[in-house]
Amino acid sequence: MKLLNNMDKKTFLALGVLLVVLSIIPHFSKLSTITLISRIFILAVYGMSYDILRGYTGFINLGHALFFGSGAYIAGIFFTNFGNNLVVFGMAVIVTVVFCSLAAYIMGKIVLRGGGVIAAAMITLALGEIVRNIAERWRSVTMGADGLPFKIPDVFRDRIGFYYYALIFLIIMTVVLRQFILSPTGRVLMAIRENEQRAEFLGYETSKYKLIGLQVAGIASGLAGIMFGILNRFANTDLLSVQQTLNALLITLVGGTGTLYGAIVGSAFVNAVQNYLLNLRSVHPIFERWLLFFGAMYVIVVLFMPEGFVGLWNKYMKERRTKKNTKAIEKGL
Amino acid sequence: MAETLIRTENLSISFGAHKAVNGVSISLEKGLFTTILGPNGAGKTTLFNLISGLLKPTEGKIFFKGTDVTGLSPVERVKMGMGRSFQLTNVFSRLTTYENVRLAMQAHEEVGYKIFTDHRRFKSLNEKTEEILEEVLLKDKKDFLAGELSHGEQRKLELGMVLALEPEVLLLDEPTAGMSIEEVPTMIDILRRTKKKGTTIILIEHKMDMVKTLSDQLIIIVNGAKLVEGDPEEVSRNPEVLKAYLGGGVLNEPTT
Amino acid sequence: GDETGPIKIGGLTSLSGALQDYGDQMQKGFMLGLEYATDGTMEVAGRKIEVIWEDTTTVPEVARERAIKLLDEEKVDLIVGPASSSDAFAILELAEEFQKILMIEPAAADFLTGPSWNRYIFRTGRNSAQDAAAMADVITTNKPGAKVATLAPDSAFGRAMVDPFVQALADKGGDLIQQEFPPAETTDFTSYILRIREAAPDYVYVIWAGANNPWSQLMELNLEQYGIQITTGAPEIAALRSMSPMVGMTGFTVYYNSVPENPVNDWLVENHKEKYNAPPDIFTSGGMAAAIAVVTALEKTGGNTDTEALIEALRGMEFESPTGKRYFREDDHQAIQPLFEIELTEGSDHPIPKLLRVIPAEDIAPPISVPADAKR
Amino acid sequence: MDIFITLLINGLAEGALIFLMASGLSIILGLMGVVNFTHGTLFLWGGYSFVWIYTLTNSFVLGILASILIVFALGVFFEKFFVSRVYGNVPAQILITLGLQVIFTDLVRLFWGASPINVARPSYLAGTWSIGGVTIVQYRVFLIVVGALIAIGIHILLNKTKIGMVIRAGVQRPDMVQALGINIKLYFTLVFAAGAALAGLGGALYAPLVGSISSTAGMHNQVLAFIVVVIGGMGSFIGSAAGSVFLGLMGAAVAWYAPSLAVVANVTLMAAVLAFKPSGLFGLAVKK
Amino acid sequence: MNPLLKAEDLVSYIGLYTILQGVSVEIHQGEAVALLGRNGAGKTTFLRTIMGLVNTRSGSIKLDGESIVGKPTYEIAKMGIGYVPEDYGVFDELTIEENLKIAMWKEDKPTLEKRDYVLDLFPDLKVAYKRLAKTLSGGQRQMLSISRALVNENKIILIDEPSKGLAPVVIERLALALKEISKSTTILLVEQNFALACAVAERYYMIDEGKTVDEGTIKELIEDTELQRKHLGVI
Ligand SMILES: Nc1ncnc2c1ncn2[C@@H]1O[C@H](COP(=O)(O)OP(=O)(O)OP(=O)(O)O)[C@@H](O)[C@H]1O
Ligand SMILES: Nc1ncnc2c1ncn2[C@@H]1O[C@H](COP(=O)(O)OP(=O)(O)OP(=O)(O)O)[C@@H](O)[C@H]1O
Ligand SMILES: [Mg+2]
Ligand SMILES: [Mg+2]
Repeated sequence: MKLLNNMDKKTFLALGVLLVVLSIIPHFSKLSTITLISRIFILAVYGMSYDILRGYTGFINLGHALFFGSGAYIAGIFFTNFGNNLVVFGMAVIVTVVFCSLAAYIMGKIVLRGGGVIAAAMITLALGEIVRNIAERWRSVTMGADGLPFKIPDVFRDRIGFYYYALIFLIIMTVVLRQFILSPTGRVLMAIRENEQRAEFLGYETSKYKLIGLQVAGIASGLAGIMFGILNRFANTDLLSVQQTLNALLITLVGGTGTLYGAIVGSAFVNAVQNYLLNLRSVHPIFERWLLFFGAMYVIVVLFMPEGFVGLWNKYMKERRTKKNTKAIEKGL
Repeated sequence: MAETLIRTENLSISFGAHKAVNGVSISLEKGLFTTILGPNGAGKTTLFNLISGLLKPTEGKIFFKGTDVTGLSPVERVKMGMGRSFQLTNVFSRLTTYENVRLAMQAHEEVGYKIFTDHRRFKSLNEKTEEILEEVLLKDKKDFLAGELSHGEQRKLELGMVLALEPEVLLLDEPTAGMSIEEVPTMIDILRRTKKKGTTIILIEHKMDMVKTLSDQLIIIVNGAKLVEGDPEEVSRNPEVLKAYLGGGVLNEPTT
Repeated sequence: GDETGPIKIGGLTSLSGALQDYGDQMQKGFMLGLEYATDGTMEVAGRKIEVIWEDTTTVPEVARERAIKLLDEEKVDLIVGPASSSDAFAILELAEEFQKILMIEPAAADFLTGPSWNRYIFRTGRNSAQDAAAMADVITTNKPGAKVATLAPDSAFGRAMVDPFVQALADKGGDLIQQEFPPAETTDFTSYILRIREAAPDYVYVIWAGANNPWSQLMELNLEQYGIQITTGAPEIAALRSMSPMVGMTGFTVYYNSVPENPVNDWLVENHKEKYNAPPDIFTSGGMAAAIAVVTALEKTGGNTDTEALIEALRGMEFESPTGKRYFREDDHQAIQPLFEIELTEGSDHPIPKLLRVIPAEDIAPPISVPADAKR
Repeated sequence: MDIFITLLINGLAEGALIFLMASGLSIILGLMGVVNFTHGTLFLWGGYSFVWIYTLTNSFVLGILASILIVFALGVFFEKFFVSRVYGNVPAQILITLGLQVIFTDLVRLFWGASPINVARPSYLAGTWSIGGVTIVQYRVFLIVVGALIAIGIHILLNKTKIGMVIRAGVQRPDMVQALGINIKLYFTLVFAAGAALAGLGGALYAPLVGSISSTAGMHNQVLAFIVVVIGGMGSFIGSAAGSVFLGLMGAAVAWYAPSLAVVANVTLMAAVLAFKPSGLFGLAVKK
Repeated sequence: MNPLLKAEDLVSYIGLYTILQGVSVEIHQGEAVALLGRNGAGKTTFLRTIMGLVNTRSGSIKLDGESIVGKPTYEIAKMGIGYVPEDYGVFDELTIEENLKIAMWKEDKPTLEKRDYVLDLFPDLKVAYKRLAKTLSGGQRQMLSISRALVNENKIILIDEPSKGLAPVVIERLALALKEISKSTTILLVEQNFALACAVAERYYMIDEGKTVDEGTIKELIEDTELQRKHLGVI
């Protein structure tokens, strides 16, 4: 396979080991750990979808959660109204894909008229809020801010089984999104991030490309939303909120923007830290103020790892390479 | 008579009260090398902006290959075969030098909106990119981020990118400003070869010796309007041009 | 589970975030309640009671995750909490899945013991339908056939409080003539209040929680001069503080430390003051009630924590609480309880609710809204 | 007619309040280009500091001064140690300020509790005037006056002194401003802190209006402030002022004529304005 | 006599890259010195290192005998260094007037004399005086950038390729002006326009791959075509 050719043996081996470890973990873990890791997988996809936007097109979407939340709601509404079986699940997936690409299209048409990063951030913030408000008021269907619990197809009910589904979902989405950013279109998106005007003068219709990027991100996010809905068997308007979008931003920044895989690391780190902090409350009363520590994590990440974990790693590798090179030169002299 | 490639008709644009370009009508034949000269602020760059579609004229029309392109977007004009470089360096600063040129190449080759094919699969594209980098003397800098290049190197990159577009008409806005003396001849060489391939070139430049060796015709623009047009030698002896533009020759340019 | 080890109770509530004060009160109340109900031994039928507290952070996903941890890892015998209805909603299903009892306190949304109910759900706290019934009762007792307007935030909370009131008022022969729903964060209530003033009801029922309250604007626009009485459910002490313009108002309350007159409350007030140097509040009383309910049931089963045995014991069970006797209705496991008609009187720190009348539990029992086909 | 006048005055007062809440952000976001999610927290700290000192000393004026000072100090702290590292990097700004927001909001809960704290208006601003059928609340008139004074004062400060100019230049080319001999870091710190202090003042004046302050008040007001700055046009202080008044009046009108839309009116307006005029209603072009 | 500006074995870096690897330059009061070298040689980086905009790893820079390594940029500027950056560095959102004003604040009591002088030197700026700098043409930006360094009393001005983008007449005028200015102010000039460099400077330093590789008088360079070929590739 082409994909494998591009990786060196070491990476391949490491990935293999990781996969094996991940496959056997559920058989040695408690349910809450399994749930936590499943959640990490799903939010990693959500984070990657955000990275496509933020890292590869430079577009800060503060309404990104609307795709994610919609995915969860669509799944919930479908399961509640049409039965909780796999056919309905398939329907929910299709409807989510259509809905997200449509929503992304509309969002793109409104946002991509020019006006800069901050204006785009604010418009998307507003759009996200509008959708959240609609969900909140459409109580007959969404049950408003109380949230919507729902039953899920039996195949997903087993938590260990679902862990594997989530893992497979993550792997598939990683491969697909990686292909996307390595595609010619993905490259153009990077160009647009750097300098939109210049890309136009190379003959790229930047608004079309950005629309494609937004749609891919939206669909990926929506699919992650479905999975998240199934994991929790619950959807509520928080999933559509700015806070939920900011979670994605946090995940990508912790992992490293524009690195794609960063989101996986970021998701693992952020969720693990939060979980750990919540567990610590029985250790010492200071951890009842876990929010203080959680907030401090944001600050520390930005201050000391502005490039995130993956960025830090890349930098370390680069440094090692340059050092090697200089040594080689010195020896040569 | 050769085919007219670019024609402007009474082209004008005003910024408030200031007419930056004022009723310019020019007509450029295919394959010709034209240089536009004029004092600072004469409106040369603005004229380029109008032709390439960055600005919309307040008056007048632009024809490219016989069609009226006045209402078309820059992208559409590029697709018709127009390529331009910028006076203030304008590259993708956080992408590598190689990627900068490759992207230009990809645009030219019209790869299309492929979203799941690896970009590295397009072999011929990669080879051609290497060639261009070689040509503009940036081969050893190909893995540097464009933003890490020195000013002169960025100018070369800028030139490389438009060359990769292989346009029918090439609009170059002071491509050699800030380029070191020893590299200017190489650039002149590149331009010569490009012209030989049949590309129509319009150049804005202040280096007189370079202009004279390259151009088939000169157009002098002063205060937004065309002053004279014609053979390089003749025009550069025109007293008005001497006064408005060239000055008294206090500095002796070293001859090339 | 284990019949000899300690009895494990999971306490799951908001201990951080916006609802942290509710969670905090409930936690204190619950622990005091255990102490009261076990006479300080913290033992039932020879088994120690152990409470493991978890923070939902008022985020439903987190509530779920923490609930799973309690049920799966800590193997608790039952869960009490949470404060947010949304948190509660997200974990209803887990109670069914793990077949453990969820004793809801103080989340108040109707549907928890209504359409979304399952047989593992009990609620010691009152629900919003009981509030609505109490309010309707107070209004129509004072003025039969009264015309009423409501003013509530345009949010799930506001709607959830007003919806049952519509029915409750109609049942008692009142006439709801106007509903106003300002945005929850509004700082300018003028338009809404003016519209109510023009509709000229006898009463305006105000439902508000949050810092940006309408009290002073209600007074500024002189509703009383137009013959409109303002009424509401007196809230917790912190919120009472903002109600000083409302002294003299008649309304109802769920609990205020000096309102109920019974030995349980006397014990609570005394011990709470001793321990925390402050009087207990609404959710403290709720927490205590939940603890008494749990201990009473365990005593009935003789320390048996088997869920079926507990359900058996709890159904229809009567138990003490700081607001008097309550019992779990068989059909929906909702605790039926008395509320209080009060008048706000001058106080040094905040207006003090003064008891006018105990509203009997049966008078304000909410309609049963559990689906007929639900498994009991 | 009475209703019209009542709504007009209330709308104006709301506008003034919104402006007081947003003016700080207008400087920090509009002028300096920092997407500042600590705004709501600074607002809270202003409100709580005010209530704290006001109840302690019984002096309204001292309370206001204290809130300005405390939040100014917080602003200096935030800028010097955190925000100064992330100029020009919007996502990093969002995260670092978000982190500070989480921490400092929780600290508010730690120090003052999560429940609302009550506060009364000072006796000399507590009354109402009745003219015909119109009730005019003195405190609202006070807000209108303070809002106008601040708008004018800061407008003059930004335009007649070098501050505005240096910041505008520094946002674009901090290195060159330095190379021209100006300590741009100091300017940034002080201007950020001044913006913070304005947010604090907003919080301090908000509390007596609604009668209490609570730890959740920050977030909502922050969103409102963002809306105002964006609608008014980034970088235009007067635009923010105009935007605030516009929002205030619109709020009153919507509440009267279409109350069911009140919840979404503000964000919808913002989306609409930006979709058709990305530079905002009154602003210059949005940069970057 | 002490040199006005003295850099010794200067090594500086950006991120992971060490760019200057040993630059030594000595400039005396009242001199005009040209800095020559190929694209990417490190000329700009040298000027930026002096200004404190690039980090120094080792070596020293002394102005009037006082070390300026590690000082904040604004203090270095205030010590009497004027700087014309390569990319103009004009403030787009400010008018020409404001751009000049900002530059003038460096002094406690700025005089308008110098401002009028530059406006006479570059009449284009006078015409556009109240306009935002982003509307200027390429050449006009260069003029503004140069002017900002000339409106003050400076001990030394660092100028990075001033002729770039300027029309021949303007270059001529600039040459004369710099010649005039260099009588009172020391000038360090980076320039690719050999004619301009010759007209202004008396001495030169040659930089290659981040090191000073040669120095001498301009006169020698003009006369020695061999040297020109070696360093500049001309002829
Ligand atoms: N928005 C504007 N308002 C007013 N005048 C403007 C505006 N934009 C550009 N100009 C003026 O229009 C003129 C034309 O500028 P242009 O950039 O075309 O000059 P140019 O011939 O390319 O000069 P150079 O050789 O210096 O690059 C300049 O004098 C410039 O100041
Ligand atoms: N930000 C940066 N990161 C990494 N390398 C850089 C950076 N800036 C410059 N360089 C490298 O430093 C070297 C010197 O650059 P510099 O700009 O000083 O050259 P220069 O002599 O001024 O060239 P020019 O004549 O083209 O302006 C170049 O090789 C360039 O690639
Ligand atoms: Mg130009
Ligand atoms: Mg340079």
